[in-house]
Amino acid sequence: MSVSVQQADFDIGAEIDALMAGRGDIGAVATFTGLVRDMNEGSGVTAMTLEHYPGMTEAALADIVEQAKARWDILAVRVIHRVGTLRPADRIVLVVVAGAHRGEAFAACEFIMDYLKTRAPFWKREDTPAGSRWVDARESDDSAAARWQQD
Amino acid sequence: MSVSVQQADFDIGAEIDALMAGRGDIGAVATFTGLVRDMNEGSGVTAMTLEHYPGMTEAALADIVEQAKARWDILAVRVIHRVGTLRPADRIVLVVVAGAHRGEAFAACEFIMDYLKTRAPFWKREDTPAGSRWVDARESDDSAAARWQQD
Amino acid sequence: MTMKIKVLYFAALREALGSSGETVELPEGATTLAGVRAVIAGRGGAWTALAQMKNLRAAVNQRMADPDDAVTDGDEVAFFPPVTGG
Amino acid sequence: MTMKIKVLYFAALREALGSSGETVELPEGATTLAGVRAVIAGRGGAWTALAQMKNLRAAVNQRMADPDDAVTDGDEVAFFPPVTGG
Repeated sequence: MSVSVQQADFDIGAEIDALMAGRGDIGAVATFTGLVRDMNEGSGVTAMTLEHYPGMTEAALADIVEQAKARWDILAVRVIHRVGTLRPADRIVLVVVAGAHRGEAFAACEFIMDYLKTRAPFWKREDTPAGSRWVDARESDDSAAARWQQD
Repeated sequence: MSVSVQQADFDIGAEIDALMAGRGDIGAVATFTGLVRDMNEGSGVTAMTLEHYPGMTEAALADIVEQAKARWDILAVRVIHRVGTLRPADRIVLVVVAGAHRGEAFAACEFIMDYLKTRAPFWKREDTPAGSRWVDARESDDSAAARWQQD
Repeated sequence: MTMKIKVLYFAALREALGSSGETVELPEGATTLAGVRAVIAGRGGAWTALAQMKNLRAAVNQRMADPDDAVTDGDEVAFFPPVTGG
Repeated sequence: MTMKIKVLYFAALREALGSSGETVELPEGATTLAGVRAVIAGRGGAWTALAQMKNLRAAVNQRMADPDDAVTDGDEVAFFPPVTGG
Protein backbone atom coordinates (compact mmCIF):
# COMPACT_ATOMS: atom_id res chain seq x y z
CA MET A 1 0.00 0.00 0.00
CA SER A 2 1.64 3.21 -1.11
CA VAL A 3 -0.71 5.65 0.68
CA SER A 4 -1.70 5.81 4.36
CA VAL A 5 -3.82 8.22 6.40
CA GLN A 6 -3.21 7.56 10.06
CA GLN A 7 -2.97 9.03 13.55
CA ALA A 8 0.29 7.23 14.31
CA ASP A 9 3.71 8.76 13.75
CA PHE A 10 6.01 7.30 11.09
CA ASP A 11 9.69 6.35 10.85
CA ILE A 12 11.30 7.85 7.73
CA GLY A 13 14.25 5.44 7.68
CA ALA A 14 11.98 2.42 8.03
CA GLU A 15 9.71 3.68 5.24
CA ILE A 16 12.67 4.13 2.88
CA ASP A 17 14.02 0.68 3.80
CA ALA A 18 10.62 -0.86 3.07
CA LEU A 19 10.55 0.73 -0.41
CA MET A 20 14.09 -0.50 -1.12
CA ALA A 21 13.60 -4.03 0.20
CA GLY A 22 14.90 -6.66 -2.19
CA ARG A 23 15.70 -4.32 -5.05
CA GLY A 24 18.97 -2.98 -6.41
CA ASP A 25 17.69 -0.69 -9.15
CA ILE A 26 17.09 2.35 -6.96
CA GLY A 27 19.80 5.00 -7.22
CA ALA A 28 17.95 8.00 -5.81
CA VAL A 29 15.51 8.57 -2.98
CA ALA A 30 13.97 12.00 -2.43
CA THR A 31 11.83 12.59 0.65
CA PHE A 32 9.79 15.40 2.07
CA THR A 33 8.60 15.68 5.66
CA GLY A 34 6.20 18.37 6.81
CA LEU A 35 6.20 19.30 10.50
CA VAL A 36 4.16 21.39 12.92
CA ARG A 37 5.84 24.76 13.54
CA ASP A 38 5.51 26.47 16.91
CA MET A 39 4.67 29.81 15.25
CA ASN A 40 2.35 30.67 12.38
CA GLU A 41 1.25 34.09 11.14
CA GLY A 42 2.82 35.69 14.18
CA SER A 43 1.09 33.58 16.85
CA GLY A 44 2.41 30.79 19.01
CA VAL A 45 0.93 27.40 18.13
CA THR A 46 0.46 24.97 20.99
CA ALA A 47 -1.34 22.23 19.06
CA MET A 48 -2.76 21.47 15.64
CA THR A 49 -5.71 19.27 14.75
CA LEU A 50 -6.02 17.77 11.30
CA GLU A 51 -9.49 16.99 9.99
CA HIS A 52 -9.97 15.02 6.76
CA TYR A 53 -12.60 13.48 4.50
CA PRO A 54 -12.29 9.74 5.00
CA GLY A 55 -12.46 7.86 1.73
CA MET A 56 -11.84 10.85 -0.47
CA THR A 57 -8.50 11.49 1.24
CA GLU A 58 -7.10 8.10 0.34
CA ALA A 59 -8.52 8.33 -3.19
CA ALA A 60 -7.05 11.80 -3.72
CA LEU A 61 -3.60 10.72 -2.48
CA ALA A 62 -3.66 7.58 -4.64
CA ASP A 63 -4.64 9.71 -7.65
CA ILE A 64 -1.78 12.15 -6.99
CA VAL A 65 0.67 9.25 -6.79
CA GLU A 66 -0.67 7.77 -10.06
CA GLN A 67 -0.25 11.11 -11.80
CA ALA A 68 3.37 11.30 -10.61
CA LYS A 69 4.06 7.74 -11.81
CA ALA A 70 2.56 8.49 -15.21
CA ARG A 71 4.65 11.61 -15.58
CA TRP A 72 8.09 10.60 -14.35
CA ASP A 73 10.13 7.43 -14.62
CA ILE A 74 10.06 6.56 -10.93
CA LEU A 75 10.16 3.19 -9.24
CA ALA A 76 8.33 3.46 -5.91
CA VAL A 77 6.34 6.00 -3.91
CA ARG A 78 5.14 6.17 -0.32
CA VAL A 79 2.83 8.84 1.12
CA ILE A 80 1.78 9.03 4.77
CA HIS A 81 -0.42 11.82 6.14
CA ARG A 82 -1.30 12.01 9.81
CA VAL A 83 -4.66 13.16 11.19
CA GLY A 84 -5.83 14.07 14.70
CA THR A 85 -4.09 16.31 17.19
CA LEU A 86 -0.37 17.05 16.83
CA ARG A 87 2.14 19.22 18.74
CA PRO A 88 4.92 21.53 17.54
CA ALA A 89 7.80 19.58 15.93
CA ASP A 90 5.51 16.60 15.29
CA ARG A 91 5.63 15.12 11.80
CA ILE A 92 2.51 15.71 9.66
CA VAL A 93 3.25 14.28 6.24
CA LEU A 94 5.87 12.13 4.51
CA VAL A 95 6.46 11.68 0.80
CA VAL A 96 9.16 9.28 -0.37
CA VAL A 97 9.98 8.84 -4.06
CA ALA A 98 12.53 6.31 -5.27
CA GLY A 99 13.92 6.23 -8.79
CA ALA A 100 16.95 5.33 -10.83
CA HIS A 101 18.14 8.96 -11.06
CA ARG A 102 17.80 12.03 -8.89
CA GLY A 103 16.16 14.53 -11.24
CA GLU A 104 12.97 12.54 -11.60
CA ALA A 105 12.85 11.59 -7.91
CA PHE A 106 13.12 15.26 -6.88
CA ALA A 107 10.54 16.47 -9.40
CA ALA A 108 8.00 13.77 -8.56
CA CYS A 109 8.43 14.33 -4.81
CA GLU A 110 7.84 18.08 -5.12
CA PHE A 111 4.92 17.54 -7.52
CA ILE A 112 3.24 15.17 -5.08
CA MET A 113 3.59 17.68 -2.23
CA ASP A 114 2.30 20.57 -4.34
CA TYR A 115 -0.72 18.58 -5.48
CA LEU A 116 -1.38 17.18 -2.03
CA LYS A 117 -1.45 20.73 -0.64
CA THR A 118 -4.23 21.79 -3.02
CA ARG A 119 -6.16 18.60 -3.83
CA ALA A 120 -6.14 16.31 -0.79
CA PRO A 121 -9.01 17.04 1.63
CA PHE A 122 -7.19 17.86 4.87
CA TRP A 123 -7.85 20.90 7.03
CA LYS A 124 -5.68 22.25 9.84
CA ARG A 125 -6.97 23.94 12.97
CA GLU A 126 -4.39 25.59 15.20
CA ASP A 127 -4.62 26.22 18.94
CA THR A 128 -2.99 29.53 19.90
CA PRO A 129 -3.01 31.55 23.14
CA ALA A 130 -5.82 33.63 21.56
CA GLY A 131 -7.93 30.56 20.85
CA SER A 132 -8.46 28.03 18.09
CA ARG A 133 -8.49 28.99 14.40
CA TRP A 134 -8.70 27.30 11.02
CA VAL A 135 -5.58 27.74 8.93
CA ASP A 136 -6.21 29.73 5.75
CA ALA A 137 -5.16 28.27 2.44
CA ARG A 138 -2.08 29.97 1.03
CA GLU A 139 -2.14 31.56 -2.39
CA SER A 140 1.42 30.31 -2.87
CA ASP A 141 0.17 26.72 -2.64
CA ASP A 142 -2.18 27.29 -5.56
CA SER A 143 0.60 28.77 -7.64
CA ALA A 144 2.98 25.97 -6.65
CA ALA A 145 0.47 23.40 -7.90
CA ALA A 146 -0.39 25.43 -11.00
CA ARG A 147 3.16 25.37 -12.35
CA TRP A 148 2.86 21.61 -12.98
CA GLN A 149 -0.13 22.08 -15.31
CA GLN A 150 0.57 20.69 -18.74
CA ASP A 151 -0.99 22.12 -21.85
CA MET B 1 29.34 19.88 12.00
CA SER B 2 27.15 20.04 8.91
CA VAL B 3 29.43 18.06 6.55
CA SER B 4 30.96 14.59 6.97
CA VAL B 5 33.05 12.36 4.71
CA GLN B 6 33.12 8.89 6.19
CA GLN B 7 33.24 5.15 5.51
CA ALA B 8 30.43 4.41 7.95
CA ASP B 9 26.80 4.15 6.92
CA PHE B 10 24.32 6.77 8.16
CA ASP B 11 20.79 6.73 9.63
CA ILE B 12 18.51 9.19 7.82
CA GLY B 13 15.94 9.40 10.61
CA ALA B 14 18.61 10.03 13.23
CA GLU B 15 20.21 12.75 11.09
CA ILE B 16 16.87 14.54 10.65
CA ASP B 17 16.15 14.24 14.39
CA ALA B 18 19.56 15.75 15.18
CA LEU B 19 18.86 18.76 12.94
CA MET B 20 15.43 19.23 14.55
CA ALA B 21 16.58 18.83 18.15
CA GLY B 22 15.27 21.55 20.42
CA ARG B 23 13.71 23.68 17.71
CA GLY B 24 10.11 24.24 16.67
CA ASP B 25 10.63 26.56 13.70
CA ILE B 26 11.18 23.84 11.11
CA GLY B 27 8.14 23.15 8.93
CA ALA B 28 9.80 21.36 6.02
CA VAL B 29 12.58 18.82 5.64
CA ALA B 30 13.73 17.71 2.19
CA THR B 31 16.23 14.88 1.88
CA PHE B 32 18.09 13.15 -0.88
CA THR B 33 19.80 9.78 -0.60
CA GLY B 34 21.99 8.38 -3.37
CA LEU B 35 22.44 4.62 -3.52
CA VAL B 36 24.56 2.07 -5.37
CA ARG B 37 22.58 0.49 -8.22
CA ASP B 38 23.20 -3.12 -9.25
CA MET B 39 23.31 -2.14 -12.94
CA ASN B 40 25.01 0.77 -14.74
CA GLU B 41 25.42 1.31 -18.47
CA GLY B 42 24.18 -2.20 -19.14
CA SER B 43 26.59 -4.07 -16.86
CA GLY B 44 26.00 -5.69 -13.52
CA VAL B 45 27.77 -3.89 -10.67
CA THR B 46 29.00 -6.06 -7.83
CA ALA B 47 30.81 -3.34 -5.86
CA MET B 48 31.73 0.32 -6.06
CA THR B 49 34.76 2.05 -4.60
CA LEU B 50 34.72 5.77 -3.88
CA GLU B 51 37.99 7.65 -3.97
CA HIS B 52 38.20 11.26 -2.79
CA TYR B 53 40.61 14.13 -2.22
CA PRO B 54 40.90 14.48 1.57
CA GLY B 55 40.82 18.07 2.67
CA MET B 56 39.44 19.44 -0.56
CA THR B 57 36.36 17.22 -0.28
CA GLU B 58 35.29 18.68 3.05
CA ALA B 59 36.08 22.21 1.88
CA ALA B 60 34.09 21.75 -1.34
CA LEU B 61 31.08 20.35 0.52
CA ALA B 62 31.20 23.15 3.11
CA ASP B 63 31.37 25.69 0.30
CA ILE B 64 28.36 24.15 -1.47
CA VAL B 65 26.38 24.29 1.78
CA GLU B 66 27.35 27.95 2.33
CA GLN B 67 26.21 28.83 -1.18
CA ALA B 68 22.85 27.18 -0.53
CA LYS B 69 22.45 29.02 2.78
CA ALA B 70 23.27 32.34 1.13
CA ARG B 71 20.74 31.73 -1.60
CA TRP B 72 17.71 30.31 0.19
CA ASP B 73 16.10 31.02 3.52
CA ILE B 74 16.87 27.66 5.10
CA LEU B 75 17.49 26.76 8.72
CA ALA B 76 19.78 23.73 8.82
CA VAL B 77 21.72 21.49 6.44
CA ARG B 78 23.45 18.14 6.80
CA VAL B 79 25.61 16.46 4.13
CA ILE B 80 27.20 13.03 4.51
CA HIS B 81 29.20 11.37 1.75
CA ARG B 82 30.62 7.89 2.14
CA VAL B 83 33.98 6.73 0.76
CA GLY B 84 35.57 3.29 0.39
CA THR B 85 33.97 0.14 -0.98
CA LEU B 86 30.18 -0.16 -1.14
CA ARG B 87 27.76 -2.81 -2.43
CA PRO B 88 24.54 -2.53 -4.46
CA ALA B 89 21.71 -0.92 -2.43
CA ASP B 90 24.26 0.67 -0.05
CA ARG B 91 23.75 4.36 0.70
CA ILE B 92 26.38 6.70 -0.81
CA VAL B 93 25.30 10.24 -0.01
CA LEU B 94 22.75 12.04 2.15
CA VAL B 95 21.64 15.66 1.92
CA VAL B 96 19.12 16.97 4.46
CA VAL B 97 17.77 20.53 4.26
CA ALA B 98 15.41 21.93 6.88
CA GLY B 99 13.49 25.17 6.49
CA ALA B 100 10.29 26.93 7.43
CA HIS B 101 8.62 26.20 4.08
CA ARG B 102 8.91 23.45 1.50
CA GLY B 103 9.80 25.38 -1.66
CA GLU B 104 13.13 26.59 -0.32
CA ALA B 105 13.97 23.25 1.30
CA PHE B 106 13.39 21.40 -1.98
CA ALA B 107 15.35 23.90 -4.08
CA ALA B 108 18.33 24.01 -1.72
CA CYS B 109 18.45 20.22 -1.44
CA GLU B 110 18.47 19.76 -5.22
CA PHE B 111 21.00 22.58 -5.66
CA ILE B 112 23.36 20.97 -3.15
CA MET B 113 23.16 17.61 -4.94
CA ASP B 114 23.69 19.17 -8.38
CA TYR B 115 26.74 21.11 -7.17
CA LEU B 116 28.12 18.17 -5.24
CA LYS B 117 27.93 16.05 -8.41
CA THR B 118 30.13 18.48 -10.36
CA ARG B 119 32.31 20.21 -7.75
CA ALA B 120 33.08 17.78 -4.93
CA PRO B 121 36.17 15.64 -5.62
CA PHE B 122 34.80 12.10 -5.46
CA TRP B 123 35.40 9.41 -8.08
CA LYS B 124 33.55 6.12 -8.45
CA ARG B 125 35.10 2.88 -9.65
CA GLU B 126 32.72 0.02 -10.39
CA ASP B 127 33.46 -3.69 -10.27
CA THR B 128 31.59 -5.57 -13.00
CA PRO B 129 31.84 -9.16 -14.31
CA ALA B 130 34.08 -7.74 -17.10
CA GLY B 131 36.43 -6.09 -14.61
CA SER B 132 36.84 -2.81 -12.83
CA ARG B 133 36.12 0.55 -14.52
CA TRP B 134 36.00 4.23 -13.58
CA VAL B 135 32.57 5.76 -13.92
CA ASP B 136 32.43 8.46 -16.60
CA ALA B 137 31.08 11.87 -15.68
CA ARG B 138 27.60 12.45 -17.09
CA GLU B 139 26.91 15.40 -19.34
CA SER B 140 23.50 15.68 -17.63
CA ASP B 141 25.24 16.42 -14.33
CA ASP B 142 26.99 19.43 -15.86
CA SER B 143 23.73 20.76 -17.27
CA ALA B 144 21.94 20.10 -13.96
CA ALA B 145 24.54 22.21 -12.16
CA ALA B 146 24.60 24.88 -14.87
CA ARG B 147 20.90 25.72 -14.49
CA TRP B 148 21.63 27.19 -11.04
CA GLN B 149 24.10 29.76 -12.45
CA GLN B 150 23.05 33.30 -11.69
CA ASP B 151 23.88 36.18 -13.97
CA MET C 1 -38.94 11.38 -9.42
CA THR C 2 -37.28 12.95 -6.38
CA MET C 3 -33.49 12.83 -6.18
CA LYS C 4 -31.90 12.07 -2.83
CA ILE C 5 -28.24 12.81 -2.23
CA LYS C 6 -25.88 12.65 0.72
CA VAL C 7 -24.22 16.00 1.57
CA LEU C 8 -21.16 16.37 3.80
CA TYR C 9 -19.62 19.52 5.36
CA PHE C 10 -16.06 19.86 6.61
CA ALA C 11 -13.83 22.09 8.73
CA ALA C 12 -14.87 25.75 9.16
CA LEU C 13 -18.00 25.17 7.06
CA ARG C 14 -19.05 22.25 9.26
CA GLU C 15 -18.66 24.48 12.31
CA ALA C 16 -20.54 27.40 10.72
CA LEU C 17 -23.44 25.11 9.79
CA GLY C 18 -23.38 23.10 13.00
CA SER C 19 -23.70 19.98 10.83
CA SER C 20 -21.29 17.40 9.43
CA GLY C 21 -23.78 16.11 6.90
CA GLU C 22 -27.33 15.21 5.97
CA THR C 23 -29.49 13.58 3.36
CA VAL C 24 -31.01 16.14 1.02
CA GLU C 25 -34.02 15.75 -1.26
CA LEU C 26 -33.47 17.87 -4.32
CA PRO C 27 -36.29 19.81 -5.94
CA GLU C 28 -36.74 19.35 -9.67
CA GLY C 29 -34.21 21.37 -11.68
CA ALA C 30 -31.39 21.12 -9.16
CA THR C 31 -29.12 18.93 -11.29
CA THR C 32 -25.68 20.51 -10.77
CA LEU C 33 -23.36 21.18 -7.87
CA ALA C 34 -24.21 24.89 -8.09
CA GLY C 35 -27.89 23.97 -7.94
CA VAL C 36 -27.40 21.86 -4.81
CA ARG C 37 -25.48 24.69 -3.17
CA ALA C 38 -28.24 27.20 -3.97
CA VAL C 39 -30.94 24.91 -2.60
CA ILE C 40 -29.19 24.47 0.73
CA ALA C 41 -28.11 28.11 1.10
CA GLY C 42 -31.71 29.09 0.26
CA ARG C 43 -32.89 27.73 3.61
CA GLY C 44 -31.59 30.96 5.16
CA GLY C 45 -30.11 31.33 8.66
CA ALA C 46 -26.79 29.61 9.22
CA TRP C 47 -27.17 27.86 5.85
CA THR C 48 -26.37 31.07 4.03
CA ALA C 49 -22.73 30.32 4.97
CA LEU C 50 -22.81 27.97 2.00
CA ALA C 51 -23.41 30.91 -0.32
CA GLN C 52 -21.22 33.39 1.52
CA MET C 53 -18.07 31.45 2.33
CA LYS C 54 -15.23 32.56 0.07
CA ASN C 55 -13.54 30.08 -2.25
CA LEU C 56 -15.74 27.19 -1.18
CA ARG C 57 -14.67 23.90 -2.75
CA ALA C 58 -16.76 20.85 -3.45
CA ALA C 59 -16.52 17.18 -4.37
CA VAL C 60 -18.96 14.81 -6.04
CA ASN C 61 -18.51 11.15 -5.16
CA GLN C 62 -15.20 11.96 -3.50
CA ARG C 63 -13.65 13.72 -6.47
CA MET C 64 -12.98 17.46 -6.68
CA ALA C 65 -15.78 18.99 -8.76
CA ASP C 66 -16.78 22.25 -10.44
CA PRO C 67 -20.05 24.19 -10.04
CA ASP C 68 -21.37 22.99 -13.40
CA ASP C 69 -20.76 19.31 -12.68
CA ALA C 70 -23.85 17.11 -12.69
CA VAL C 71 -25.36 15.69 -9.51
CA THR C 72 -27.63 12.67 -9.73
CA ASP C 73 -29.64 10.49 -7.39
CA GLY C 74 -27.56 8.67 -4.80
CA ASP C 75 -24.47 10.89 -5.20
CA GLU C 76 -22.27 11.90 -2.30
CA VAL C 77 -21.63 15.64 -2.42
CA ALA C 78 -19.24 17.47 -0.08
CA PHE C 79 -18.66 21.18 0.53
CA PHE C 80 -15.57 22.52 2.29
CA PRO C 81 -13.05 25.39 2.50
CA PRO C 82 -9.83 25.24 0.46
CA VAL C 83 -7.71 22.36 1.75
CA THR C 84 -4.74 23.08 4.03
CA GLY C 85 -3.02 19.75 4.69
CA GLY C 86 0.57 18.75 4.16
CA MET D 1 64.50 31.33 -7.34
CA THR D 2 63.12 27.86 -8.01
CA MET D 3 59.45 27.22 -7.20
CA LYS D 4 58.54 23.96 -5.55
CA ILE D 5 54.96 22.75 -5.53
CA LYS D 6 53.15 19.65 -4.39
CA VAL D 7 51.22 17.87 -7.14
CA LEU D 8 48.51 15.24 -6.55
CA TYR D 9 46.84 12.84 -9.00
CA PHE D 10 43.50 11.11 -8.50
CA ALA D 11 41.37 8.27 -9.85
CA ALA D 12 41.95 7.17 -13.49
CA LEU D 13 44.77 9.71 -13.86
CA ARG D 14 46.54 8.39 -10.76
CA GLU D 15 46.33 4.88 -12.24
CA ALA D 16 47.54 6.00 -15.68
CA LEU D 17 50.54 7.78 -14.16
CA GLY D 18 51.26 5.13 -11.53
CA SER D 19 51.63 7.96 -9.02
CA SER D 20 49.39 9.58 -6.43
CA GLY D 21 51.63 12.61 -6.11
CA GLU D 22 55.06 14.18 -6.02
CA THR D 23 56.97 17.35 -5.35
CA VAL D 24 57.76 19.22 -8.55
CA GLU D 25 60.39 21.89 -9.12
CA LEU D 26 59.05 24.30 -11.70
CA PRO D 27 61.32 25.79 -14.39
CA GLU D 28 61.22 29.53 -14.77
CA GLY D 29 58.17 30.70 -16.70
CA ALA D 30 55.84 27.96 -15.49
CA THR D 31 53.57 30.22 -13.42
CA THR D 32 50.09 28.95 -14.28
CA LEU D 33 48.17 25.72 -13.94
CA ALA D 34 48.46 25.20 -17.71
CA GLY D 35 52.22 25.71 -17.39
CA VAL D 36 52.51 23.11 -14.66
CA ARG D 37 50.53 20.64 -16.73
CA ALA D 38 52.76 21.20 -19.78
CA VAL D 39 55.93 20.73 -17.74
CA ILE D 40 54.80 17.39 -16.33
CA ALA D 41 53.31 16.08 -19.59
CA GLY D 42 56.58 17.09 -21.32
CA ARG D 43 58.45 14.32 -19.52
CA GLY D 44 56.99 11.92 -22.08
CA GLY D 45 56.05 8.27 -21.51
CA ALA D 46 53.13 7.72 -19.17
CA TRP D 47 53.19 11.42 -18.24
CA THR D 48 51.68 12.35 -21.59
CA ALA D 49 48.38 11.16 -20.06
CA LEU D 50 48.30 14.57 -18.43
CA ALA D 51 48.12 16.23 -21.83
CA GLN D 52 45.93 13.62 -23.47
CA MET D 53 43.24 12.87 -20.92
CA LYS D 54 39.95 14.45 -21.98
CA ASN D 55 38.29 17.04 -19.77
CA LEU D 56 40.98 16.94 -17.12
CA ARG D 57 40.11 19.04 -14.08
CA ALA D 58 42.45 20.69 -11.60
CA ALA D 59 42.56 22.37 -8.21
CA VAL D 60 44.99 24.83 -6.66
CA ASN D 61 45.18 24.74 -2.90
CA GLN D 62 42.10 22.52 -2.80
CA ARG D 63 39.88 24.82 -4.83
CA MET D 64 38.70 24.10 -8.39
CA ALA D 65 40.89 26.11 -10.75
CA ASP D 66 41.17 27.13 -14.41
CA PRO D 67 44.18 26.70 -16.75
CA ASP D 68 45.09 30.41 -16.50
CA ASP D 69 45.11 30.45 -12.69
CA ALA D 70 48.43 31.35 -11.08
CA VAL D 71 50.60 28.78 -9.32
CA THR D 72 53.20 29.95 -6.81
CA ASP D 73 55.83 28.45 -4.55
CA GLY D 74 54.42 26.07 -1.93
CA ASP D 75 51.06 25.59 -3.64
CA GLU D 76 49.22 22.28 -3.66
CA VAL D 77 48.08 21.47 -7.19
CA ALA D 78 45.87 18.51 -8.08
CA PHE D 79 44.89 17.02 -11.44
CA PHE D 80 41.97 14.63 -11.84
CA PRO D 81 39.18 13.46 -14.19
CA PRO D 82 35.72 15.05 -13.92
CA VAL D 83 34.24 14.17 -10.53
CA THR D 84 31.61 11.42 -10.28
CA GLY D 85 30.48 11.31 -6.67
CA GLY D 86 27.03 11.60 -5.16
